[in-house]
Amino acid sequence: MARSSEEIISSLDKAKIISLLKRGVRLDERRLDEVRPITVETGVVQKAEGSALVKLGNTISIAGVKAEIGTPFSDTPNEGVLIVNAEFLPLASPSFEPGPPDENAIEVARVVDRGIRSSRAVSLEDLAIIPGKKVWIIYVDVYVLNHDGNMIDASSLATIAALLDTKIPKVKVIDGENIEILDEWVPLPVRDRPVSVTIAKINDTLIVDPGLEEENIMDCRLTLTVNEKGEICAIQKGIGGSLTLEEVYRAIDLAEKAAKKIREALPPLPNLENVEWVVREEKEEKE
Amino acid sequence: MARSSEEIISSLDKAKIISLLKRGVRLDERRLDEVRPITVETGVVQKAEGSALVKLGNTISIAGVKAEIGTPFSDTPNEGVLIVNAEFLPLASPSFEPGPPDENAIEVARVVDRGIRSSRAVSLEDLAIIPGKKVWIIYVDVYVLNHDGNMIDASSLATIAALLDTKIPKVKVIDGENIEILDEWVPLPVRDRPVSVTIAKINDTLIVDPGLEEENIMDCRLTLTVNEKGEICAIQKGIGGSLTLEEVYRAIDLAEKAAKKIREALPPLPNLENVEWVVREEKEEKE
Amino acid sequence: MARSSEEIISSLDKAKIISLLKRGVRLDERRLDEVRPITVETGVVQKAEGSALVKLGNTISIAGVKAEIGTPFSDTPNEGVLIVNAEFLPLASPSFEPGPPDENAIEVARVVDRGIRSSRAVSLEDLAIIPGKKVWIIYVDVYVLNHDGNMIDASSLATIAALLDTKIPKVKVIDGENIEILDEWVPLPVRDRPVSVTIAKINDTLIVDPGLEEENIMDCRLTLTVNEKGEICAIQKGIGGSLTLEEVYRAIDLAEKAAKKIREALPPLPNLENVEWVVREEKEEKE
Amino acid sequence: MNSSRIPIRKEERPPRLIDDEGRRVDGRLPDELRPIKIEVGVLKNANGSAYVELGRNKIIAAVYGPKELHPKHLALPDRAVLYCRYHMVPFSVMERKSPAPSRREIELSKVIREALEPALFLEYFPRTEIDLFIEVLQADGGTRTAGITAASVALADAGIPMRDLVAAVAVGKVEGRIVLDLCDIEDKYGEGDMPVAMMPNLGQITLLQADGVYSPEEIKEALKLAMKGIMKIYEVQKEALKRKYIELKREVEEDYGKK
Amino acid sequence: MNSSRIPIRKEERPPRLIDDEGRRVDGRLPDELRPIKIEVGVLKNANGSAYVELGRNKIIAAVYGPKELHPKHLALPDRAVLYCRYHMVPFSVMERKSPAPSRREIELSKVIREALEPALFLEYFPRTEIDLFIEVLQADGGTRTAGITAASVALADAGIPMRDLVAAVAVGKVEGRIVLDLCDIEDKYGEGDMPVAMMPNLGQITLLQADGVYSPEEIKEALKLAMKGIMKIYEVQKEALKRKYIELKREVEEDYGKK
Amino acid sequence: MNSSRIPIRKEERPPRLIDDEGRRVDGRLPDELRPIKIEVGVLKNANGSAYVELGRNKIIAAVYGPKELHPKHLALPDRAVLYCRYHMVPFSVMERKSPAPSRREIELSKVIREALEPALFLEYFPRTEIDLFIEVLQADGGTRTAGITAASVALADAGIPMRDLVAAVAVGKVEGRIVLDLCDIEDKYGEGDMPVAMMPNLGQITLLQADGVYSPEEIKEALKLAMKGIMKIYEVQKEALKRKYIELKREVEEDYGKK
Repeated sequence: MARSSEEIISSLDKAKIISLLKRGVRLDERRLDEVRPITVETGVVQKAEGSALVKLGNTISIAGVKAEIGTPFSDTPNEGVLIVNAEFLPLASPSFEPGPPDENAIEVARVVDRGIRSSRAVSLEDLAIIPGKKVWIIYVDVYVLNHDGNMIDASSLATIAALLDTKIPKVKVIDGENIEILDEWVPLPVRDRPVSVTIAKINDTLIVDPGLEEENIMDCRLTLTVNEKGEICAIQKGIGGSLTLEEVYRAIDLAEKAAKKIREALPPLPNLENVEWVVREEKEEKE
Repeated sequence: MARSSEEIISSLDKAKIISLLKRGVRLDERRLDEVRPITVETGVVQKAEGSALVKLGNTISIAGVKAEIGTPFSDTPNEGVLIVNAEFLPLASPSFEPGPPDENAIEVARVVDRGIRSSRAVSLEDLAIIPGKKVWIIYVDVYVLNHDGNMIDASSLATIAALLDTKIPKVKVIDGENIEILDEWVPLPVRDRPVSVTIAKINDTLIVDPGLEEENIMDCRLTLTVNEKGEICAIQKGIGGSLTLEEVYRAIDLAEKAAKKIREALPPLPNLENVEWVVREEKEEKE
Repeated sequence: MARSSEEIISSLDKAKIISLLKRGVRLDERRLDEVRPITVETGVVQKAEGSALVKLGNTISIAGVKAEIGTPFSDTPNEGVLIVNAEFLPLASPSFEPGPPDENAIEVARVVDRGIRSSRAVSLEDLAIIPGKKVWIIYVDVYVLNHDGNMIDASSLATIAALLDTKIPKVKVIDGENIEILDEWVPLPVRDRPVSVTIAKINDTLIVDPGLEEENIMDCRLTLTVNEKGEICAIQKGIGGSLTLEEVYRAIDLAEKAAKKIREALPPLPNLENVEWVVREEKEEKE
Repeated sequence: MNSSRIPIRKEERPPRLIDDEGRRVDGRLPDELRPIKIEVGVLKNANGSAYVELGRNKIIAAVYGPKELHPKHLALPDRAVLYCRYHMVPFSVMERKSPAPSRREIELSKVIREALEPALFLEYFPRTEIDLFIEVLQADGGTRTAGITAASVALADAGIPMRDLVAAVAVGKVEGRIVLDLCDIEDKYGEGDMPVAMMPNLGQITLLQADGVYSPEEIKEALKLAMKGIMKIYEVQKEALKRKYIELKREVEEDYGKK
Repeated sequence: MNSSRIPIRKEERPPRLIDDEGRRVDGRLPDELRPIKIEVGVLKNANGSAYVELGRNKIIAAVYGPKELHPKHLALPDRAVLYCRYHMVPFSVMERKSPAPSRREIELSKVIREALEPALFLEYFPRTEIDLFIEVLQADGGTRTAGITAASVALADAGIPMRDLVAAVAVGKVEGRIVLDLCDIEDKYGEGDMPVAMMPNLGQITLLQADGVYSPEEIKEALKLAMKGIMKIYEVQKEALKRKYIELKREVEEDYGKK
Repeated sequence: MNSSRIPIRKEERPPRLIDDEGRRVDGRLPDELRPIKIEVGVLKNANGSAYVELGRNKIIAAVYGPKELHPKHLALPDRAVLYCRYHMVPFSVMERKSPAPSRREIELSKVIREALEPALFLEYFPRTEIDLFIEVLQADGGTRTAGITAASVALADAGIPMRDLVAAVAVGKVEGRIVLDLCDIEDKYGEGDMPVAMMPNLGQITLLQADGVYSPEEIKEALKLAMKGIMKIYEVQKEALKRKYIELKREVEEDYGKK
């Protein structure tokens, strides 16, 4: 609720950033619409079903995917379950405390989740094993390891990269009742790569991918998640502060362009042709 | 544990209330045995199975009933389950904090629950569906919206009113195993309307239905719950302070009279003649 | 994390204890390798399946065993489950606070558990009822009632004594599926009596079974759990501070000797010859 | 995550969410708001309060403060801290909700706070706290926006100085069409939900979220429709505050009259 | 709420709870207390402590304080704060209890505190805290009242100035009769339980609760029976304290003797 | 405690854990360490950090401080408080671990803190706090000792004055033999695990734990083997710190060169 110590920035710094922005320049010499350098490394944790380490400038996120077989939600009996959990590790910033996720970490998890869900990036209906009874439960845990601004985009990118890296075993269902886990691993049904782009508003200037010093003085931020077709599949305004309609439209333009660029850092979509996640077998009738 | 700020009342106010009471008068001009005006509005939340909004003077409680089908307690396999939960919302008083129920809210819930349970107001044996396996679970959640004293009686009244308002669907059990929820809604088996009456002792004077200023200076309180027959079905002394035997007897008299009055504000008992909660059907034997 | 108030001891006391130790003498006149007087009383709580009250000088621990039938862990489907929980009750010391177990209580529970598990004191494979489905769950709860130093050894002793005191009902499994609890009570399969011995290091002197004043100034402690054969079956170094290899070897010697002495206070191992925990019965085939 | 639960109330998807004449499940046109009612000052203890009914939504908001903030090291030297809790009572929804705050409620508490902050002169009250509590008594789609609408009126009722009221409404996408003020069936079975809050007089958006898939053009259409709805709600907010003021005035006059 | 649990100890309802001769399940007459034993000063670290056995109840109480209260803003300027925690160990009952405090334990901690407060001169120790911990090692019906009996002795042992001891017992209704000091079978299968605590010398009731159904006359009968039991318990409490005092005196004299 | 869970990755016990030639499951000899890699200064925000790979273990440690301690009454007048949190991310193990700290993680946080404290001059920084965070990104047996190895380097990287580095390794018993540096299969199916930490230069043991059954002689053998492994790890630690120092020097020189 209260701004953390790190966020209390001297008015000098603030003035400096704003005066640079007026000249179209940023503290780290980026253009206003320029995203920091991105690296995406997948397969970093072999015990996970999928994983990815993402660096967005000096902001580092790691995401890991674990899969289990469990019970579906009662209102979606024919779909697998996807659960996104985000935590800000205390080693990532002097302002993070150990403890369960606070409102900021929960917001990140829910915004990341929303982008994946709205774009139907993971086709959950492929993950039903015995409809109404047994489905795949896919957990994505995203951890921020170093916080240098824009954790939403770094976490979103790590999440989709880890999902793209994920393999789960094929499952055999015998007589519609018994499950056997096969030793054949297939990619998770990932069918879109939504990319979130966060735009900060500082003193009437819109900038893409704010760094930590920029975040500390921004008036508000707007995160737009963009799917492969260039459609918007999630929006989240954050931080007190406000936007005009025109600013929202400009932010959409900025996000569309940046998303294309960012998506290049991601692995390609898996080839899902002829992939089966569940095979069904009927044993001979008992007489 | 510590008295909240609101309870630190100037000794002037205390002296004033006591001197008034000596003359048989109360701050709000009520008689010593007079209950504040009561309104009971049922059916206020249509998504609940039953609900009621109660005003006792300026104290406001809302209760809602939700019903589910679940597993019985292992020591009462042939009975439905009734769970009463009370919370003091922070919007009800400057002295309430957000968070899980504290000892005061828990006490209210347990006293309300005790009155209903002792009087067998809800006949739980009617709520067994498949004995030992499936029974109705009835949740009553009582929320105090504005606290102006005597939350026990307001919450107790809201609870019994919400139960009287409750309808649940009739259930069909096929072959003793399978459950089908029918579209015929029947009243909850409510067979008594216990009413709790709280008596405060202030400086040797007993008063009925204490208001907030009275509660803040009372030496102790005694809550007596009275059933339709005029029997006592729950007692709770609260707050440090003590009572003589004679004071207890006088409190019983006061409660008996007040309960009759208060009960008039409640809806009547439902007509349960010929009401069935569960119908059982045997399918033809498989050959 | 911070040392509690009680542990802040005047440098005077510390100097006194150290100067005594240099002369081979302890505050309470014990020898360096001498354990305080021990009493073990079993069967103190009749509603528990087993119980024991242990006094180690003025340190008092009580342990109680409750048994239930439940589901095994997925990685040990053919074994019963043993769960050790330790709590430091606030009545035991002015420095204990009410609340869930802190790191110190958790350490005690885990060290006690480790000694029992490593020595296979309880043969968990005897406690499987229907392999993979139903097994005995044995809960041991250890409570420290008065803390005068060395809670690990007192709690460890109370735990093994309570397990030795434990009787559970024999279980009949019919057709490999249905469970019937018989009225014949049999001893828990306890096959070893591991004894933990804590050695404190104060200013280069090793002492056995530190009292509270000694604990408050010790540099570190080493707990060695010794089984019936004189083998070491658990080790735990605790408290900042360090030990040389030679000090570890001397501590092992001290522990071996003390363990033999302490074990005398325990009840004997139960006679498990011809004891069956589960009887299996096949009903006649249905035709 | 337990499908063994047997739901006792079924909310089945209607065959059509918009009929051939463009009517929605509750008979509304795409740009039509549900009936709305706002009452001011409904709780005696709070410094400000408001009750909003929008369709079947029943929401109550209360404000306490500005008041001293405990513990003191959380206080800010240059402005008040706004604390906000959005909460649904367990019986406000079809399936009983646990009374403990869910992750959803924690996120919504944050975005609601951030939607209201821009309207408040928090700098007038350094070192203090303003508490805002929103209770959803019955939920029917659009609770966060109706909650903001209620909260903003409660803040005004508490006398907290504001740049403008904040009015809010959700728009969304239902069977391919952009519609105003989704009810819960549209929220559940439609293709997208976009809650929007604004300071209507200043033309500033203070809350914007969305799920669902939209082309940039659809977002523009949706925002324009949202603005239209917000303007109507703004009028109802001002009406309600005016009514309270008039009542207060009458009461004061009557009091004087008595004397 | 899980009937799949198989109870390993059965406590079946006896066919009769009171026989034709008026004897109860454990052979007592309706107005008869169970055997009671009180020991004082059983824990070295506590400022005061007591152990009570009443039937199969085994309860220990300890008092720490008066002592400084943290955090300080909870301290009261005019009196000590009494903190009370009533707790059952997991193995004190037939079916293992979770060690975390249940709602029942939270309520009982409150009513026990309120039953003892009237006896204490808390105003002698402003800004301090007195901590009272009650642990039920074995429960056999009437633990809250036996806990109060123990706590009151522990408070006296700690030297906290008191107006009177507080003694407590439960009465109840079993097969239509009012009986004294219910054991757990009577508590479970009887018709009602009424815990009562008093300052016996002052004739003041400090705890009164009830479940079950009673006519006003039955309540009067029950309270009179409770008073009778309380007077007996009061004697045992005073005996125990006297014994401790005598022992202490002897120890002190022996110490002097040594010198 | 739910056997209905179907494990999707099986780690079956190999028929032999040590073959006839004394080779272990991963081909190592009994006294052979797994490949180890240490990187220093991997996180920008922390005052010190280190990343360790030991076999498939991947562990990161970060240090913040010395810094002011809140709340202040927890500060110590004569030294810094060392806070330590050891934590495994949910996907670091075969079966997803809950992100909340387990009892195991709480114990390990304590023993790791106590293994590092003897090496630190905490008395140089009275009234402050040093925070140490260890995250296990992938676990492969011996995470607590690898965590200590990483933490000690991170503390040095943060410039905290130390008596000596702390290096750590687990030894254990596998098919009756004492072996160095257990991998997770040996940890799971072997007969015992004995984690050891030392200040190698001072010959002081700062962590010692064990499960499994050992004769006194076996313990001596195990400790000697542990020392051998620790000495090797110590060299890698020093190498890593030197490398960081050289890099830093080069960077500084380049910076000067620029000017």
